[in-house]
Amino acid sequence: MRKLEPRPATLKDAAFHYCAGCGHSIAHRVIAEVIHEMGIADRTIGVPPAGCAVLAYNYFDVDMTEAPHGRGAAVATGIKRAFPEGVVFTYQGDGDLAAIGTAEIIHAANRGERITAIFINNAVYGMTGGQMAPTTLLNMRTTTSPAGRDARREGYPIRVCELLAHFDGACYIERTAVNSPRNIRRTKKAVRKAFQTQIDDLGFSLVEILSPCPTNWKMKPMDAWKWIDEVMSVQYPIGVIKDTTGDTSDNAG
Amino acid sequence: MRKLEPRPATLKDAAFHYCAGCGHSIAHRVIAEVIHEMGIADRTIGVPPAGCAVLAYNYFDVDMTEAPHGRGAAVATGIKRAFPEGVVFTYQGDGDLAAIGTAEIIHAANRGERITAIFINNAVYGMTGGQMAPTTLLNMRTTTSPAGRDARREGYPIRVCELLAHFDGACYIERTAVNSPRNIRRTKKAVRKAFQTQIDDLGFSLVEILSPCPTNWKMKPMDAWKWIDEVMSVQYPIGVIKDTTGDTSDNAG
Amino acid sequence: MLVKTLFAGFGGQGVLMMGYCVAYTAMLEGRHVTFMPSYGAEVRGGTANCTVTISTAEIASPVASSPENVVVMNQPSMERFQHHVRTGGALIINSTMCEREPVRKDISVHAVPATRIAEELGDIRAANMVLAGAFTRLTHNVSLEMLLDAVGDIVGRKRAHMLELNHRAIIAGHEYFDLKKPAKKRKD
Amino acid sequence: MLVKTLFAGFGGQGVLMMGYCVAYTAMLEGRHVTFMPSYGAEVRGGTANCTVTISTAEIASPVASSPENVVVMNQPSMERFQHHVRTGGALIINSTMCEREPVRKDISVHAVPATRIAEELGDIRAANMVLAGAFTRLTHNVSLEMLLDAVGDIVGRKRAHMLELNHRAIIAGHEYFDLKKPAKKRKD
Amino acid sequence: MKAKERKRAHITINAEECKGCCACVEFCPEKQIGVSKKLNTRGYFPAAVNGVRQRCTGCAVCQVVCPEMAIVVVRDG
Amino acid sequence: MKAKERKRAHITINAEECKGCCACVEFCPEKQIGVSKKLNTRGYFPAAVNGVRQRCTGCAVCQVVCPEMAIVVVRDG
Amino acid sequence: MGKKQLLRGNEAVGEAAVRAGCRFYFGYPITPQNELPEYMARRMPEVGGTFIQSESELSAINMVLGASVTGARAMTSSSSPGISLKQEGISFMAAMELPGVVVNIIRGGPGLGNIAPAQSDYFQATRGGGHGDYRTIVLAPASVQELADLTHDAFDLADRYRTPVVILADGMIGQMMEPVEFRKPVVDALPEKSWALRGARNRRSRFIRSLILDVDLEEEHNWKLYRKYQRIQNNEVRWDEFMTDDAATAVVAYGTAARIAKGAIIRAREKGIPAGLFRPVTLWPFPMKQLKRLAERLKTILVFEMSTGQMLEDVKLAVEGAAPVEFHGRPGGVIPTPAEVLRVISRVHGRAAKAKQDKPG
Amino acid sequence: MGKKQLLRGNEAVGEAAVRAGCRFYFGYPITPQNELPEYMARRMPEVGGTFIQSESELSAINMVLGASVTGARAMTSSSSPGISLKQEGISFMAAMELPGVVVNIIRGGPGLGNIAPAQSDYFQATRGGGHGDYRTIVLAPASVQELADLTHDAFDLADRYRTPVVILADGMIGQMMEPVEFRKPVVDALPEKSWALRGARNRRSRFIRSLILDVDLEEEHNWKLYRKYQRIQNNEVRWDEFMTDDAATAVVAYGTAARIAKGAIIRAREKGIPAGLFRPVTLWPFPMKQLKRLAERLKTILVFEMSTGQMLEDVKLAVEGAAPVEFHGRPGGVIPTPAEVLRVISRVHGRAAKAKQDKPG
Ligand SMILES: Cc1ncc(C[n+]2csc(CCOP(=O)(O)OP(=O)(O)O)c2C)c(N)n1
Ligand SMILES: Cc1ncc(C[n+]2csc(CCOP(=O)(O)OP(=O)(O)O)c2C)c(N)n1
Ligand code: SF4
Ligand code: SF4
Ligand code: SF4
Ligand code: SF4
Ligand code: SF4
Ligand code: SF4
Ligand SMILES: [Mg+2]
Ligand SMILES: [Mg+2]
Repeated sequence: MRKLEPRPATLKDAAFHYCAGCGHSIAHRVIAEVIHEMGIADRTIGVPPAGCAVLAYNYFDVDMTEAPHGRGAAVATGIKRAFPEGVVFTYQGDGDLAAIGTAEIIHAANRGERITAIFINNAVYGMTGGQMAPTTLLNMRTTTSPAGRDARREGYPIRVCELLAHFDGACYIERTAVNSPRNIRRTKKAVRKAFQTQIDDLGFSLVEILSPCPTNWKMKPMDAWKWIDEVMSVQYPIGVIKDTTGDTSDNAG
Repeated sequence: MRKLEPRPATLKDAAFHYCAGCGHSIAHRVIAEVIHEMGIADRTIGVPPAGCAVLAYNYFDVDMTEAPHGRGAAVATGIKRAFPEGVVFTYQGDGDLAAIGTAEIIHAANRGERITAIFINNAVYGMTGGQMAPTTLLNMRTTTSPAGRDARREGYPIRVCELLAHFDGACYIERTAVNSPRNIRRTKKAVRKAFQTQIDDLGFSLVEILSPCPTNWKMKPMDAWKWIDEVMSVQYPIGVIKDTTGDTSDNAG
Repeated sequence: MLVKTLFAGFGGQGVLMMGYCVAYTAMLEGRHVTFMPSYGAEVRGGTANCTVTISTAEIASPVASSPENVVVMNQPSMERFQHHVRTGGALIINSTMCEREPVRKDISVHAVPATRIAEELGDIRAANMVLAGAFTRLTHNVSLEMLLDAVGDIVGRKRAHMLELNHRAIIAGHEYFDLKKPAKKRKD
Repeated sequence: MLVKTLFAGFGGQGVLMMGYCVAYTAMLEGRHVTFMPSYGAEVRGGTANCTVTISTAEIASPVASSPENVVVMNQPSMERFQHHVRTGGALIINSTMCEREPVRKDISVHAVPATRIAEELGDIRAANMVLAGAFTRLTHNVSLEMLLDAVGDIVGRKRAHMLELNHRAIIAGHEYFDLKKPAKKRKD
Repeated sequence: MKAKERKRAHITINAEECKGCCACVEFCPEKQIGVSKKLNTRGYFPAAVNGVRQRCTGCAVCQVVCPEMAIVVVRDG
Repeated sequence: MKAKERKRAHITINAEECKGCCACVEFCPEKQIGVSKKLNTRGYFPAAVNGVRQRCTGCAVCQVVCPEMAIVVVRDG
Repeated sequence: MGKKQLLRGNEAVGEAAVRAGCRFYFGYPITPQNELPEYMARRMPEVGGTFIQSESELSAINMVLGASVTGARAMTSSSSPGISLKQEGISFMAAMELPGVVVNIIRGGPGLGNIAPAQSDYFQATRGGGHGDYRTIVLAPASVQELADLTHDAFDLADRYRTPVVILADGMIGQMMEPVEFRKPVVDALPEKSWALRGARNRRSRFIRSLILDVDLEEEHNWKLYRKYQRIQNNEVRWDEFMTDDAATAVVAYGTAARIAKGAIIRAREKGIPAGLFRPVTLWPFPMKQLKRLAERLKTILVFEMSTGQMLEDVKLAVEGAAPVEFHGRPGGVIPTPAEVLRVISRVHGRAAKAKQDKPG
Repeated sequence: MGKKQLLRGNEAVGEAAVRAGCRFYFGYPITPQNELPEYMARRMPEVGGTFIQSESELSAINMVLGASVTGARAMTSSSSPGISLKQEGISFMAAMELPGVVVNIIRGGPGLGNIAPAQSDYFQATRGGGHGDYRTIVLAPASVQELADLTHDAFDLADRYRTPVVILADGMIGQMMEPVEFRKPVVDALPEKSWALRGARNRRSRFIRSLILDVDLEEEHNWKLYRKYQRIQNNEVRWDEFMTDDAATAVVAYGTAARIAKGAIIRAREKGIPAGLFRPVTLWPFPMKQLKRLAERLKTILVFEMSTGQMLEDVKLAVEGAAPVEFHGRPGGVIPTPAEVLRVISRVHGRAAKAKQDKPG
């Protein structure tokens, strides 16, 4: 008889405060598994965002520090430059990274900072109650786009991976999702590769994770998970967007 | 006998304070000529930057308002939304637009704000005395990259036009220069088309102008002008980068 | 006279709407009233609560550490908030969703099978209105008639079906205690 | 004793270096000294100036609205700054670059063809050092010997050629007034 | 492989940690999991193993998708 | 066209506004412009028309490139 | 006179702004003020106005600046950390003499803090958290009704004095619902703004700027602003007193703290303690003279804030030693109770009475 | 003891920081402090440190925050508008109890203002321009030598109290060159920081945060910070007095204004006016008791600032009416002259003397 322990050692023994079916929970576990399996828990520093994952330090059993909303990439830059042996990752929502933190993530990517950004794209501001995010799809209703996002008024959904791929300092960029066993496994591989990119001193890495927010999408969890396949990943195609690591063996996901 | 008046009516009768051979002077004149020729002086509002052109309101004979460093695109957004009949342009340096103002210009472009950004790329912070800009070329020495810009430490020169072309709200984007009669004429056409794009309510437009800064490049003016052809425009190729106006007749420059 | 009531339950049970209707009623009655929702990270947990304060004079604080009345729509809220009720105060319970009994003995406890009643009326989402009706009956804090009026304003008289359902739920809640013998330690 | 001197000229004429050398000399002499460059948007205009204050006591302010001495390297600076010289003060002029005469009559004016002398020494960029030499001779504000020492520190003794040029320029400036009859209203 | 997967296993679901998202229900290839009719104390209808006899292969898909780590797979073999 | 360009014109340079950048010198197709040996009051060596007799075509290139708008082209024809 | 509506504070701000002629709202989400941008997102399209959820608070304040330049009435809102990000923009607007309304629904700080009500941004609001010699008018409502009223006034004051106006409330007032009546008439036509930029049509072009390189002119501009601020201090001070006529002890408190204190004072009176309330409504200009005048009649002053003591300094500056000043503070998002404040009043009053006994005459 | 060097203020900061063990500088250009980042760009690579010209001031302060989290000594610098942009980050660092040094070389404001020296960011620095109940230590040098010394001390203070320290100077001190001697020993080993994050090796993981959702815990954190600030007020006040022993009139001034005032006071003494100088070196904690003590011996106090009057409030709070307080201000970048200040001293002193005459005994 062999129990498969679902909780990696790098996760504290605390129940997640996230909503039912929320992708943050799965993303947390996947990252924790990678940290555990890579044996880097004792040199990892995480930078959680302002966002639903603001309390991520209650879950990850590694050193963590807060950053002001959107400034994760700058904080991580400071950490990494002062502690180059460390493995430094930011964990950022779409509001955090693609709205208020636009300049920070772009310039960190352009400098090729040896950090890894885990970018949770749930197409809304989760924590503050479902406002429009830069990644909100066209016609999607949110509390601040009550008539549905209108390109003319509110602009277009931003493809962060493709945008950051533009920068020479960005080395490894992949988009995944956490809405199916296959995508979850793919996410894990991507996170591992992103960390490895950093450890190998190659440049900036980012994994965008399409992540369900059933609460603010006003869907049942499984409808939200399906919506990622059916709608969201059309705007945000899953796959490796950029890889200049030289190692492309894992890219099939 | 016919005098060709060099000073368009939309320029005040004041000598420029710019250094000898500086591109700002030419850019100013070209923009003023376009405003004059299009007959829009009475509904144009300009937003000069913090930068060498901070005093641009001393030259342009149209309504102008200051913006905090880097926030031109946000200020212009406020103006244009409140005064949609207006023709609103920002005039921004590379520090202003591509460093501190990164988020503002990106989101204005993404929203497709009906404004025109005139982006003066001189690869340095002119006003503050020649520090590195996001557009500084690799190996170029500046006061804050005294050993020459090193990609590992300071990141890569950012191609603003190509970056902004990524956004669906950006409608017309062209890169020109003001270092030769031909390029100056091309710049004029580009500025006119950018304004027209705005007037036709098509979306965001931007003209990047490669502009000599002999003082901080530590070159004689004509060497600086040549350097644009020989070095700078290799990194920043001149041409139409994006045009979804439907009107491509002028694109040859 | 100043009376505070805390309404609590899972998110989605219409707790805030219940409190809002009561507060709105008090406004129609010309009284001073405040409605204070709990807000914050708790929302993630799926519970919600709000405090309604009704008074004949200006209200100093819209929050309550020990309200006169507590209305709870489920077991976890009952467990937590029974301890907040002021001694001698009233605890109104949606008994369909509460298995255990409250432990407090120094307050009056009123159990209403609100969810079941609502189900019988055709929509379990009306359980909150059943409790609101019971609340008027038990506390006399606001009048039944005005509550019916208030809900008319709030739901909108055009949505006749919804309105009718809500009205019936309120009346059912109100009348529940007429059909039933008084609760232990019941007081008006 | 507190003496302020303003040095002015086009950017590129080495005005700031001239002031810096004088200030450095004063430091070596163990005096209180401040060196205040003009900074700001003016730089675009291509002119530069700085103020050196040398004193036996603490210096209250490093700026000067009416300095004792003004050293100007060109015509526009002369036009502008002659008016700043304190009555009875000294105006030292690079006469090669100044066509007109100053209008002030209540100050002593000393003309040195600094650019021409520097040219004769082989490098017009040494004009500033000629003036620095003249400055020591005319004001006795700092000593010639210490100035030579200071320039040694600043230019670096390894750059022998540069240093020698500068030394020769300083001495030429210093000696210029020995060869020449005293300026009108000259005072030590 | 197929044979191996078919070998006996079972799962336990922590009904108090479960939030009833139904991911396990949705993705279990053997349709082993359903939803309980009883609310848990946090107000969710938790997942529950279907019926009495399990045909669980121990594939752990349920565990992979469970956001709450509420499922433990026990491979009996 | 060529013939037309050849027609007589001349330019005037405002020596006080000129900053001596030499753009006109560089780009005048007829090499009509040189640099003065006399500093102007702002400290620049201004541009000056070469020699006595001008062979200016009035093409206005100098005017287009002059950052200071210090050149006025006068077409004599 | 409208009819009463039961409105959340944040929504009351929005509706009052619309009624005051505000047609441009730019903001970024942050708890506990989200209902305001959300209200504006629904409401602005109805009245032909513009709502933009900007990419950051920084952008928002600069969009306000831009809209204001054209003469429009514009506003932004946020809560503490987001307001810190607006300080540069506010300083620019003050310098450029641009009207505009900035709402701060304060939460617990410093840093991320929490989302509970607090009053710890008093210094930032009243001293100018931005750089340079400037002040902003700061209005501090104590109820949703007053929040609505002051929002309307904020636009008028901003236009009258060409200066940004800050509404300083807290999470409680923002989140709470109370009956509100919109008493002020709807503004149809905005005041004429001869300085606004809408294109140089039939007039010479002009510009608006804060850069004044000439130090003498910049000094002049600073003193010009200073004189304006003095005018505001002379004309726009607002405050409220409750039972101060015969009070021996006065609580000085604003906003939420003031309404809690009022509850405590009523109970204190019932217990025979002659307590009263002095409530500044404008935090800047602070009612200096008014408080001084009152202090001269008092035995003690109790400053009560939901912070570790910020308005305290203004009270001391006002009172100038005329009465002893005591302090009770509850920072961090705690909502104190009237009962607690009553205890403090009793203690402070008791001490003052005893002191008097000890030194008779 | 090093030998004297003729250094520009901005460069002296840089070298002093390096000697104090600072190996991380993050900043963004702005006049009049550009020579500091430029110095660091050259110097940091020489000592194995890091210089980053960040994309903005906001990023810079957050990079400092990040480096500080690891236990490193880090600094940033800017001038007025750029400092406004750092307020959110400073509030976070205060809340997270992270050391760090922020240099503000003030220029004329508000808004873009100009690049001339000013003292108009006093409020922002001493009251916390950011949100929440926090303070930063504020050091105000009056010479390049003192600027170097205080820079060194700033790092020690920041580490000792785990709090950001602000160096508040102005364009004159930043731009001016004076002889400097680096007197403090070079720091080779940084103080042990048991709280720093460098990976959970042989210990449990931990985190640093400012979010404290529980209001009671957040209140506790606020009072904890408050007690720390009181400790700083008790232990770290610095000030300087000149000729105050027998003074009837004291000028209270800091930084550049103080050195100008000193010149004026020397001349006043020559004219027989018994004037002295009280110069706060720490603006926060302000030398309250020390000034009060002095005030009790004085006829008048003249507050002299290169602003429209900000420290003035602290002086009034300190003096508590013990002596009349007069003010002379020169905002906007004007550098006043000793002669001008002398005139004001004479006038103020004359008035006080006359007042005494009028009311003899
Ligand atoms: C400066 C600042 N502005 C705003 C906020 C409020 N805020 C907290 S999280 C958040 C956005 C959350 O959205 P996202 O980043 O997409 O994360 P999610 O919750 O969706 O995972 C906002 C606006 C803040 N804390 N600080
Ligand atoms: C918030 C803020 N930070 C910094 C500055 C200082 N500053 C003024 S202009 C400028 C950059 C100038 O460079 P660029 O934008 O490239 O314009 P250029 O002068 O080269 O035309 C900077 C950093 C400022 N005014 N405000
Ligand atoms: S609000 Fe959305 S993102 Fe936040 S915890 Fe709930 S489901 Fe997840
Ligand atoms: S510094 Fe450069 S950009 Fe600025 S005016 Fe001079 S040449 Fe032009
Ligand atoms: S292990 Fe596989 S078969 Fe067994 S319950 Fe889980 S998903 Fe179903
Ligand atoms: S996946 Fe986990 S949380 Fe979701 S229903 Fe299954 S056991 Fe419950
Ligand atoms: S008009 Fe043409 S030919 Fe004549 S001077 Fe100018 S460039 Fe030369
Ligand atoms: S182009 Fe204009 S500024 Fe340049 S040298 Fe010729 S005339 Fe002078
Ligand atoms: Mg999100
Ligand atoms: Mg530039």
